[in-house]
Amino acid sequence: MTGPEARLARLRGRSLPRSHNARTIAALASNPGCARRAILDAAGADKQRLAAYAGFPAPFGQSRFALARGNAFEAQVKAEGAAQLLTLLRTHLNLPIPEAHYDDLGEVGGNASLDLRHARTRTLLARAAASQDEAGTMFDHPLLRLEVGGRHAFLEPDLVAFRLHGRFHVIEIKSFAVIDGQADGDKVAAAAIQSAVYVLALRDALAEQHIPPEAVSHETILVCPENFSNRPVAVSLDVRKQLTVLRRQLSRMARIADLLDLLPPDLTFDLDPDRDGVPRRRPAELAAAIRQVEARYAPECLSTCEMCFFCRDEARGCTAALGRDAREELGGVEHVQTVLRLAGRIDRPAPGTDLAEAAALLRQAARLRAEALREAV
Amino acid sequence: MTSAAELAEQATATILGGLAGARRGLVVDSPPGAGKSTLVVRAAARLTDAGEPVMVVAQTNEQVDDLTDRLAAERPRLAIGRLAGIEYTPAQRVVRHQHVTLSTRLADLAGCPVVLSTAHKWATVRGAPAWPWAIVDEAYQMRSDLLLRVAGLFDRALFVGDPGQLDPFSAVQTERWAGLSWDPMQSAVAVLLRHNPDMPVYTLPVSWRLPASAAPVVSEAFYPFTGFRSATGPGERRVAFSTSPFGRNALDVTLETAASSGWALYELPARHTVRTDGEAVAACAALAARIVQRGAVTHSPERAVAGVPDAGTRIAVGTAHRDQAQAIRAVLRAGGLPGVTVDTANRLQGREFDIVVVLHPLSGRRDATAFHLEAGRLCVLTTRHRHACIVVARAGVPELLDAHPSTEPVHLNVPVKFPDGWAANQSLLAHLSQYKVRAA
Amino acid sequence: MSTLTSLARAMAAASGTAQPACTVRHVHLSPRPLVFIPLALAGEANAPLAALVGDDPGAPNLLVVPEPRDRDLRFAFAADLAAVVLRYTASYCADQEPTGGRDPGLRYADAPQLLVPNPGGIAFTRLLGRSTRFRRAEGPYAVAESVPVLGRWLTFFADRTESPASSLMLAATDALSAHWATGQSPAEDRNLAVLLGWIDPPPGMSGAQAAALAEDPLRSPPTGPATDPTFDNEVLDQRILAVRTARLTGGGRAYQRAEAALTDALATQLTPTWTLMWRAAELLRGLPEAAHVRRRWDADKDAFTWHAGHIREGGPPQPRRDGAVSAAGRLANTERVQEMVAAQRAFDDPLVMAEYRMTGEAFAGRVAAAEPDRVDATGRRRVLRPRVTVETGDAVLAEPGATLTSPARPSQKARVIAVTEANGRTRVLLELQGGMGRALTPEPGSVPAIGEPVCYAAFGDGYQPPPAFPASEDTPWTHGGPPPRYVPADEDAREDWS
Amino acid sequence: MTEHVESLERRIGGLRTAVREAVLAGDRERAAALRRDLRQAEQDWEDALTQAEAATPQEAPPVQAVRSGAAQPTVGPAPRPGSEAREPAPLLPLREHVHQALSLLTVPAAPRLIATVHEAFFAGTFATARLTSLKRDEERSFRSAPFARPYYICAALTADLLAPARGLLAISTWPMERRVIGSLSLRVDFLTAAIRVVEAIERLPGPVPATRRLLWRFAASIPGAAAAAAQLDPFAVRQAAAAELDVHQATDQHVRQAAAQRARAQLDDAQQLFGTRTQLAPQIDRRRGS
Repeated sequence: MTGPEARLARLRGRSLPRSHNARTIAALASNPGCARRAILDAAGADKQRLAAYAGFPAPFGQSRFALARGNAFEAQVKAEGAAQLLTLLRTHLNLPIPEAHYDDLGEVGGNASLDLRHARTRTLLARAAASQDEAGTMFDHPLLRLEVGGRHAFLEPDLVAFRLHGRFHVIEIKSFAVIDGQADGDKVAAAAIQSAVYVLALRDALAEQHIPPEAVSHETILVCPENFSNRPVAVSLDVRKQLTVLRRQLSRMARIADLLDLLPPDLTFDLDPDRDGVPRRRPAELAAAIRQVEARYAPECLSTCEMCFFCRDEARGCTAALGRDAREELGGVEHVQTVLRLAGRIDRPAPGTDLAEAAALLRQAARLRAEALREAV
Repeated sequence: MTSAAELAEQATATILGGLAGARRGLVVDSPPGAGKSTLVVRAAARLTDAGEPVMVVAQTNEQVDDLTDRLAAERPRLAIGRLAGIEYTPAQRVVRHQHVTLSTRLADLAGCPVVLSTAHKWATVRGAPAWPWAIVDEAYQMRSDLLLRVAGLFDRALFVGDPGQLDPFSAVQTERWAGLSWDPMQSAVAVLLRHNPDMPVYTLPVSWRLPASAAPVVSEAFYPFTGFRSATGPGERRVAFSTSPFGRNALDVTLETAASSGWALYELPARHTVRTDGEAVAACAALAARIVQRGAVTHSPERAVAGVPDAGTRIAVGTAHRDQAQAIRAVLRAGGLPGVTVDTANRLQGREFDIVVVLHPLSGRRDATAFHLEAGRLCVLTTRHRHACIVVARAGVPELLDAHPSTEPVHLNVPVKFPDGWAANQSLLAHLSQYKVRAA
Repeated sequence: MSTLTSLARAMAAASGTAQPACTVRHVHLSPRPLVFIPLALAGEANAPLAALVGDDPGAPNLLVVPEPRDRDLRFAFAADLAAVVLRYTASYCADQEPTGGRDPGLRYADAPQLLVPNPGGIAFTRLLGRSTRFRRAEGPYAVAESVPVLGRWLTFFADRTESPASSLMLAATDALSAHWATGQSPAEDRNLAVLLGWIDPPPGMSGAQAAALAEDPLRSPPTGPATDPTFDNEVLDQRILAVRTARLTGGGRAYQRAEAALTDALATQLTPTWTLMWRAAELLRGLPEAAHVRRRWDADKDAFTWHAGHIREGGPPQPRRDGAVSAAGRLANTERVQEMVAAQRAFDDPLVMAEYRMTGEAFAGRVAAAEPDRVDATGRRRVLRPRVTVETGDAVLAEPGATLTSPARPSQKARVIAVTEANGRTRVLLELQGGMGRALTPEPGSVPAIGEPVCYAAFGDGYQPPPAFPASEDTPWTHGGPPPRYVPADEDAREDWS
Repeated sequence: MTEHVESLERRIGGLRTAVREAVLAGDRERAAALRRDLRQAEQDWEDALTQAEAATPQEAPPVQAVRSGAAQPTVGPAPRPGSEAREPAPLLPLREHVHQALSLLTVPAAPRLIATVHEAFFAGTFATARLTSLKRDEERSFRSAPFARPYYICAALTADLLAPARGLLAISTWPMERRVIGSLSLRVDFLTAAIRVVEAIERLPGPVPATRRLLWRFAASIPGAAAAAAQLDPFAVRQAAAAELDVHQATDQHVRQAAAQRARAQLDDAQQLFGTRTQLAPQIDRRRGS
């Protein structure tokens, strides 16, 4: 291994690489400006572990009940050859009755090896796309592959449906409820961009067999519990926007190499584990290493990135930590202290210099605020 | 290949022909400067000729007056009613026509086979017999809930509008209605088509305003599904300068670039700035002023005499925010150029100039917001010109776009809006980058 | 958010204590609010787990669903909650007072007020309302009579939160962060414990320190409806399981023991928030009430009175989604109210007005010149049109012809005649109309005197009439035509809740 | 006694907090260790209390309950109250119950369906988890003494690779055609099962709510079977199922017969019952996507 690959491996150190998955790929769109996240993900570093070891464990965990609910719901709609799902598809894609095939790609001959499953997925999907007779309708947990920054990531959509004379549809099964036709906008957004990742991967897989991208519909299908029941309902998601964004962000993965060049050659996030895997590296030292890669912290990270508390601590005293709007309204001044010095006329930048306009803005704000408070008492 | 004029004429003929057989009516998408008003006037004339009374609905008094004036000119013998609110001050171009009756009460206009007014005024009309026909202008800027208030007044309607421009806007939370086919935040056309999917939609294929240099770019960025072409061919619209510069400073290079290619990107050094970026403001004003100083003369085949932008009345500066517009206006006033129009995208909608200077909504920003990314905003700003468009921006806008997190919530059963502002910005910038001039 | 509040945030971040964002309280605060703290089971649409509810700080009612996935127990919970909520709302359906306005009638003299910790609490309330209001007391899947009524009240409260003028239901975090600026982001302000840490730190601690401590879910459990995952995984799971098993193996003492253990566990998660909620109410009460709050609360009383009557007279429950007409009407109304409230807040609160002075939509200064007795004789009849010149250091957006209003004289309109700038200061010449009495000489004090500090804004707090919409049965073809009338269907009542 | 209980309770409380601290700090090892202590403490506490309550014999000691629960959290719907759920009578071993259910269905089925069918028709629930181990026991028993038993609970085989199909149980005495699974077979078997359930219901003396719930599960996924749970008519369900069955049966039969022939020709006795496994070079561990 040489080049970026080797470099990333060195950064990751001795821990197992966490390969990209739909969620991490989707995350490319959630804060694409953040070099730290880009590098850590590209290196396949375990952000959760690093953050915790550096003393800033991520604030979010997964509740057992949520997991249970998720698994139970997927199991339910897929039970008996995905009987419930089939019913939905029949109405939703007006799937003809004979189209009731179900292929389990979750394992191959009792073997769950990824390469084996991937190979089989490709064969079955290609056959379905090529042949005119019934050659598969529902493919349960197909295993796809997508190239992300030069590395292959294995991706596992919940289900891919194929309609005769029609196209492939990515199906995403989520356990959040659709109530009176609406669902949590953020959860849907997450589902949509994940589905888009699968659409890309599926199109890649078929492209290898010279099947045009149109064979995979940009209308993906979201299956959720309806209202307060366990009854599944299907909704179409048009993921064209998400596809544009993803394509763009994936194409920018190449810049990882440039980002790497900016880092000290000996930089690593290795935890220096001893024989029993107990880390020996000094947390402060790891933290210092992480700080070498620039972050772009915004409060939005608090719900999306495992590193958020680390970065927030680093951003303390920066206007960015107060939120994007606040920073904007403070004239884009970087540091809280500077803001106050400008507002309090302690710093008086010369006209025409960078901070002059911000200074004027802040001075006026300070003046008005003081006046108003005086008036109030 | 058929000429632009023929293309346009065919389209108009089809549309006017379609009026007769229309069950509920029809929708006409019109790209910038594609003769929307002409169509409205001709349709009104055609219907009244056929003895069908028509109510014409526009969004602002300005627009209503324009249409009234043009219709009055087109049909000198037609009794035209201009319905107006109490606070309305009659426009000269309306009152000069003797056959136009002006009143605040519809009853006074009983004799008029055609009555024009703003949507808001129409919404106050009660208990009048239904009009067989309505013509709704700027229908994409009209909000669904306003249409709801006037739709009871007519049986059939011709909806005309520009789908690429700014969407209706509200300052309040509207998730509550997300996904409803009658979501009041949609445009009038959107709600109409969701309930009448079989209603025919036509497109005007030719922009009379935009030059050949702009049509393809704009069409690709903002009208990806319904393309259009320009009436004039390459090079037919020219800008010349009656004086030549002394040195070659960046301003003049920018002007030359714009004159020769129809586009220019005047790029200021990268810097995050406050919303009203002094340098950018100065640059916009300077460019506008320079155009006037250099005595820009615009030639276009369809105009006999070359348009001379006297004191810059044919020049406009467009911004995203009011305070930006105000700052630029102040500088130009101080510089003795009150003639140059300076306004925000919202206010420039539907207006036309020879040369337009645009302060890019994303210039100098750290973060893009939905407001600054909105495709409609950029579309309005970059489609007001007949000859050339000069965009002023700080370097770093592409990076800003790439760093923009796309995490807006997604609502179910809401048709995806195209073009996406993010994508549209990318594509327009890609084009502009070829005409980049760095500020000295 | 505005530059001023952001500056306040910056100051808070630097000083470590929250800064005032308002000088007066812009929400009504009931002397006896009903505090409602719901907890939901993770991963479910709307599975109540427990709630702490009550109008007496000393006597909270703890309601628990020992088996959150059990439909029957959920409805039992709803019935328990109904008992508390309906008793509370009923207590306001006694004394009446005459309504002001054009059509005088009677309304209840006061209205109930629901306090939840955060916006999540409002969302939960809305869903609980949705999942119960269509139920029926008879027929298949019958529920207690009180359950559908509860559903309609909860829906009513949740809907009112969409009106910027209403205080019938408040989320503590929203109310607090509207009045105090912390040194953190608005996103982080949504954690009540943290927010209160900033605003009201324990003695000997800075707000920042208190907030940091409050982020530890073990020290201060999440204020709901979501629970802390480690609590779910390490405590709740076993406790619920114990209850379930005890039930299968025939209940008895083991069941009681298990249920008690579960209740204790949930209490540990709820009681800290209970204290926070009453502290929040206290802090808000500490602020002087803004002038317009009472008027807005009267509107809330009208709404409450109307809804109580609607239920009493057996009106239908709120529909699942708004129809075309009601949606448009609601939007128009919300927009109107929002504008009105914004203006009222500015007129009531110099700190809010300062935000408009920042943007140039308002300016304050002193009267530099005045012609109080100026009479305009150009028209048919002579009219009193005093002119004043205001000098200000603020930015002025207003252009000649614009009409302005002053908080000091809201009934008086001021038309801008001229705006001139001289060495950094702006002089605005205004012509005044109205609010000066009938005579051709102004009543004393009705025209600002020279030297008087004045403030003029481009907006007034006047009342705009609501736009007219067609009746729902006249919905035009453009909007799908008249909707079908609502008839309660068995399906509604039957809808699973699992 | 009581102070012993109280000290235990204090210890439990302390341990719980400690565990959550460890989890929050991302220290998985410590969390695991603390959890072990916690479970022990909880059990001591339960024991202490049950001793205290030894006077009440009718009550099954909840100790088991908590321990088994702690071992693996249950996934899926909780038993409804009032459904007089009880472990199957000890006189019949589990395999007999499975045999009963499968014989009713006459097609390979997944543990959950088997359990539901059994609960509906033969009253008595069992944890589906126990069924997975059952297949292993059966295979062991067969390999040690082939055909010693009249029947074995065995696997269904995938038509293509003749490997055990994920999560399906079958009966060894069934013809191979019935035990191989092509891409249409799950649908065909689902419809067949529906018909069998209808027949079983018709054999019942009177209506049993549990069986109707089961039937609805099928009907809801068969076109034209029933509009709503309310108007559920067994006869209509049978008609609908049969109708769709006609569409698939031929195609499915074709695949199954071919596969069955291959199986009989290629596989030894044990493999015919429990399938073959595709052997592979050991893969380096890669975490799964999605």
